[in-house]
Amino acid sequence: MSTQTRASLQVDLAPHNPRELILRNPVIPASGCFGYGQEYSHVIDVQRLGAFCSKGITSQPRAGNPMPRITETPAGMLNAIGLQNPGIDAFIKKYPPIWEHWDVPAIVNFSADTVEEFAEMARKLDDVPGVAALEVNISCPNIHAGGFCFGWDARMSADVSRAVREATTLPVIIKLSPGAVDIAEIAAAVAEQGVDAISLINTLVGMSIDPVTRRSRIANTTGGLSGPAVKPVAVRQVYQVAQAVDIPIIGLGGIFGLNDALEFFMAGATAIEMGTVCFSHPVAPIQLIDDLQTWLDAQGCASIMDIVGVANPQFRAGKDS
Amino acid sequence: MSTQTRASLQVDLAPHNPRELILRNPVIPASGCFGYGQEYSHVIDVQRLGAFCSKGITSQPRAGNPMPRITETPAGMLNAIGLQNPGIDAFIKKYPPIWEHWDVPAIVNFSADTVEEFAEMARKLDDVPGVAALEVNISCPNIHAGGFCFGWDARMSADVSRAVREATTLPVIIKLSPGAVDIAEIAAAVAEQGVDAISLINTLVGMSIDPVTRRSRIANTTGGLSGPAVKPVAVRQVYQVAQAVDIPIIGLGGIFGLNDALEFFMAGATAIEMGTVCFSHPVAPIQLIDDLQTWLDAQGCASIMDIVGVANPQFRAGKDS
Amino acid sequence: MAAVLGKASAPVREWTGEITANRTIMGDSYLVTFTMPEGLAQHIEPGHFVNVLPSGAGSFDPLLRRPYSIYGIDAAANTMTLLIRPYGRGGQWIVDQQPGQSLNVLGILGNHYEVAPRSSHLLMVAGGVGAAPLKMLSEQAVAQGKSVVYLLGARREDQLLDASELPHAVEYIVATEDGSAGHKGFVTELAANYLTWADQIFTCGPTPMMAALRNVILQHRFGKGPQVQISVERTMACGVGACLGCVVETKKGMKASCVDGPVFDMESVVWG
Amino acid sequence: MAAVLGKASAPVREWTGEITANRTIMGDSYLVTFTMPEGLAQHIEPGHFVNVLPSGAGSFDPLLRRPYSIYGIDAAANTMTLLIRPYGRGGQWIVDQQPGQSLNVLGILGNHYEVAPRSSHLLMVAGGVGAAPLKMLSEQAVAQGKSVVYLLGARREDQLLDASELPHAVEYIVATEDGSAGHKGFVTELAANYLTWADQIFTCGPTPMMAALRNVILQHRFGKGPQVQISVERTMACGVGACLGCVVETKKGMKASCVDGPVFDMESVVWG
Ligand SMILES: Cc1cc2nc3c(=O)[nH]c(=O)nc-3n(C[C@H](O)[C@H](O)[C@H](O)COP(=O)(O)OP(=O)(O)OC[C@H]3O[C@@H](n4cnc5c(N)ncnc54)[C@H](O)[C@@H]3O)c2cc1C
Ligand SMILES: Cc1cc2nc3c(=O)[nH]c(=O)nc-3n(C[C@H](O)[C@H](O)[C@H](O)COP(=O)(O)OP(=O)(O)OC[C@H]3O[C@@H](n4cnc5c(N)ncnc54)[C@H](O)[C@@H]3O)c2cc1C
Ligand SMILES: Cc1cc2nc3c(=O)[nH]c(=O)nc-3n(C[C@H](O)[C@H](O)[C@H](O)COP(=O)(O)O)c2cc1C
Ligand SMILES: Cc1cc2nc3c(=O)[nH]c(=O)nc-3n(C[C@H](O)[C@H](O)[C@H](O)COP(=O)(O)O)c2cc1C
Ligand code: FES
Ligand code: FES
Repeated sequence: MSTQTRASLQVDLAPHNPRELILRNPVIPASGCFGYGQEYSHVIDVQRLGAFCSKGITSQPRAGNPMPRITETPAGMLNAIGLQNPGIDAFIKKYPPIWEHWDVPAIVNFSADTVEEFAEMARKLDDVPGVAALEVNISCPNIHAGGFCFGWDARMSADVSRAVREATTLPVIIKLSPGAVDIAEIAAAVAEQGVDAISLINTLVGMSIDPVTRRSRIANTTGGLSGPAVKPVAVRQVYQVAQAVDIPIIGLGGIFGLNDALEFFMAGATAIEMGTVCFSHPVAPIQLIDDLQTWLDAQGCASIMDIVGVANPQFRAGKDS
Repeated sequence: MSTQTRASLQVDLAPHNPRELILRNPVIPASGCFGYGQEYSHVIDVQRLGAFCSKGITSQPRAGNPMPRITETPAGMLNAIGLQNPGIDAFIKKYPPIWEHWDVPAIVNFSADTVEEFAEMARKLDDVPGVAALEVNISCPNIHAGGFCFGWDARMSADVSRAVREATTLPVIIKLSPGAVDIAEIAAAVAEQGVDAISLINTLVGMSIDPVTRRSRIANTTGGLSGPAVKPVAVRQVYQVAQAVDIPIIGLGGIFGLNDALEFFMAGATAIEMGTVCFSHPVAPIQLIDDLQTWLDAQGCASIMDIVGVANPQFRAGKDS
Repeated sequence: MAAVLGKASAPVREWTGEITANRTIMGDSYLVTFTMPEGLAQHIEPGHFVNVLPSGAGSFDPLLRRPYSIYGIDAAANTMTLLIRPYGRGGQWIVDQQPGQSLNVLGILGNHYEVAPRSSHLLMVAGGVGAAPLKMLSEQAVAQGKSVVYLLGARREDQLLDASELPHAVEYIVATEDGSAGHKGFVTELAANYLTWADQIFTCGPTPMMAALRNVILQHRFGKGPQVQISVERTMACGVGACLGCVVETKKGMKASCVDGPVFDMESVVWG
Repeated sequence: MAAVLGKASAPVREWTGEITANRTIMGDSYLVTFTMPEGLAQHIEPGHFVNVLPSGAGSFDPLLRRPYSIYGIDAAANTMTLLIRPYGRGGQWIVDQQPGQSLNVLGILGNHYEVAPRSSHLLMVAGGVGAAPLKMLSEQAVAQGKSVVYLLGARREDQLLDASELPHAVEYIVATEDGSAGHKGFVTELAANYLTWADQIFTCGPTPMMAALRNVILQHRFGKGPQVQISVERTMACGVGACLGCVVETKKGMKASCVDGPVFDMESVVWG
């Protein structure tokens, strides 16, 4: 069965927020893999994207980790960039004024060391023209909890979510860490705080040792594992979270092409992000928009929403929208 | 610098146990990937191995999960065999009597639903000729804890370890699950119970969806992720555990060849297991023994122990032996 | 008459074969020929398969070997030929390799078809690349003076096996779904005509095809009827009975299709 | 005189190039030539690099592109040549591709060497495959009537660039570690002789070689001395400044070597 009209790729990632996060398509380059949007603007037509996530920022400028920062692993890579960024104030002066004139919504990814700092950053970003939404990276250590990662604990994840929710009326996406034992529990605790959406997964903690130097291949010892290697973990976690929350999910982790993205949509994601693939195939996000359109049309779908969660019998995410 | 004599590959995996687990080399095919040792005996010279781990057994016979049980993922695979096995009693009758006549030590891998069942199985295996050691798989759900995996919780992991330790004088290896938030905490809790060694990692929980059928590619929905894809996670966890315990560690997860194995030794493993690689390259374990010998000789090492933990500044595992 | 077929018993080696020929066949498939170690040829029987690594040295992706039935061997040249339809990235990598390049092969794997000495009329029912093991079986049977009817089903004419691939003595009859050659419809519809003629039936193809064949046979069956041997297709990892990833439910419990099969007596299998 | 060199500004495209030639050079390396899209050639300057995908369609391993300097272009044929020494599995895959097969390429990337209009004496100091960008630079400089001394260091004679690869006008002097050709020792030892002669120095090679060159220059330096441009080598992921995986610490902070480099003024870099 095929239809005359083309399937709609539009998705709504903040159905309950008056400030809205409606994307014309569900394809979003992921934080840390797309710079501040400009780096790829002479390689692809950035304006065609559903949105993009900017490199994670912090309240103070950071020089990042020593080199080497990246290494390749089987079907994946490790990175320990160390959140090199100019700090929120310099960031606000430099990038959003450019984005203001862009068609594509910019989602600002940020992280902090304390709950208060998260709230303060959200407050600063609340009114900045050119910022469409916030993505809150909770895969960072809580300095009040001895370096234990916020995202591994339901209460700490909820604390950050609540603080950010109260500090801004912008659409808020909480980005979960895959290191949690029970990702559905974390997601439920986060969703209860009234945030608009959840994204997952961030990188897994990994390590690679060079037998010649007998040292880690990453100066920071451990790094974050991303790429196709982690896709099965990511699909599983999206599937589990989609049974636990009713807000939209943005799925990511190793998406390189159409079939990968379909796995995430069918598991329950309303949109997807693409990280590592940007390095191997910068054109992949644009290609995916086209491939999704063709595939949905061929399947006779009226909308991308027709396939969201179809592989997930207890699917709830986004169902109320 | 090179030496005349050849480096020793011998390792001691139970330095405090009178029943001993001294292997002539540190290469061990992993549980579930080497059947009961016989399947590969006409493909490679099984007797040359340091040891082998047999397919996980349970107290009752199990038919296993419905098909499909396996699927390929980027540089990895998912499996949900469902512990198909004849049950401990039939197992004891059938396999150990064969192994009794073998040179290579057989390590019996098993799992259970309750702490008592773990103890009972260990007791049954304690005196069986042909059984050299036990590997206790705690990556299985505790039916008294609502399906929560034993291996994700330090107290539950310690409970199983203590019960097995008390039930047998055989060398006991506890096989950790990588799903724990803090693997070092689990390892420390396990080591305190007086077990002889720790092995890690078991598989990560993953999922893969077929866009055509719109269903999981695994009948059991989720499966265990193994192979090169998981190696960075495994190396990192071995590295962390080697700082937390002083008993020997057996490292595994994605080891295909020499350089992979060296990563684990340098992170702190005294021996390694090889799982998924057996499917792609059945000769890989034998090849690794030869490659290790050549490499250690070229490096002028007296023993494999010379490189154990060299990449790990806070290395402790096996240090007291 | 669910006879128990033999278990895998041929020697298993991992070897690097050099490709000596690679040509297209059946429209979208390939005949890939490569060298094998001395001493294996005499152990190879129709129905045996090998597991081919679908990536080069230095790559871990795709990771798992792909099983392919043996299409033919040349004992003099010490080469083996596989008939490969690339469904996905592993098969595609294999058929992309050119003469002079190499393949890493694990084999000989599995059990094999068994022709009873007193059977003289053999019916082959093949679907698509299921043609492969039955081609070798037909050659052997004809050489032993048996009568062979070889039925092959495909979607279109260009996906059929060229008649020149089979021995002259074989009666080769085809069916295509679009009617572009032979019977228009399914190959199983042709089979009905030979059920009383055949002493044994050998089949290989997609599971729905074999299930359909079974229905045809059950409908027409009188008395004991011919014994039917099927070659099942399961996703495999090890190929030697070690992983239990490829099991088939039989009336005698779960069997590993790589060592207790791939050839089973049709009636020994539990049909879903 | 730490001059600020330009940032990456050439157009960046992802394209599939067809390999037109692949031959060995310098003992263990390869010159791989492949097609490029129309309209790129005129933007290519010496020092520019491209990122080549080291695996075929259908494989995710190896995953990350490998950066290679442009060795030469043929604007008429619209082809580009890279000089590749395969250190590991990615490089090996690339050099294993044969004419007719294809490469997925991302470029043109990075900034480039800059020859000041009033410089007339140019010294090139190359180590190993660092020869690549300086070969293109030498060609351009000779064409502009500049005098070029090209120093190359290698381990053994067979790892040197054949003189025929360079324009005749270039004064080509070599050093080998084992003394099998030219000066016995390091190329940096030869450089000392040309420090007063040179208006500008251009270097590319292993980091220790460039550090040694810097020591030689610092020791001999009088007055302002020649400006030195180095091409640094960092592990890269994106090649376009998006990942911050390839940074170099400079006196003006962390710079991405893929867009603020790979060519830096030697004195702008913080030496460890
Ligand atoms: C004992 C045995 C013998 C076999 N003999 C042959 C043979 O002689 N010739 C031959 O071409 N194949 C044969 N096969 C099938 C062959 O093993 C698979 O087609 C192959 O493993 C698929 O690998 P791929 O990389 O091409 O596709 P994959 O990347 O593994 O799969 C890609 C997609 O194609 C689908 N797919 C995979 N295999 C098939 C299939 N067989 N039919 C329909 N869809 C499929 C998958 O579900 C997946 O969606 C045999 C299988 C077994 C178990
Ligand atoms: C801007 C730039 C330009 C370059 N131009 C060239 C060029 O023109 N020709 C060329 O051959 N190379 C060049 N390189 C280096 C090239 O990118 C690497 O050699 C390549 O990425 C290694 O890939 P591989 O798959 O061969 O080895 P990998 O599998 O990535 O590495 C295998 C092993 O070799 C070591 N290794 C990797 N690269 C090097 C190296 N360069 N030197 C010594 N050891 C190494 C690694 O540490 C690792 O242990 C350039 C690099 C950069 C950043
Ligand atoms: C180099 C690099 C830098 C990253 N930086 C960030 C970051 O600043 N903030 C963040 O939330 N995630 C960051 N990530 C994680 C990605 O956004 C993404 O969650 C992860 O890589 C998994 O997706 P992928 O497999 O598609 O890359 C980074 C990933 C990479 C590879
Ligand atoms: C098919 C299969 C079956 C397995 N069965 C078991 C098992 O019964 N018991 C167990 O402890 N681990 C089992 N494992 C896990 C492996 O022993 C090993 O921990 C894991 O696969 C990681 O190692 P690898 O990447 O080398 O395969 C199994 C793994 C696979 C792939
Ligand atoms: S493929 Fe492993 S048991 Fe059959
Ligand atoms: S390689 Fe990504 S910033 Fe340079």
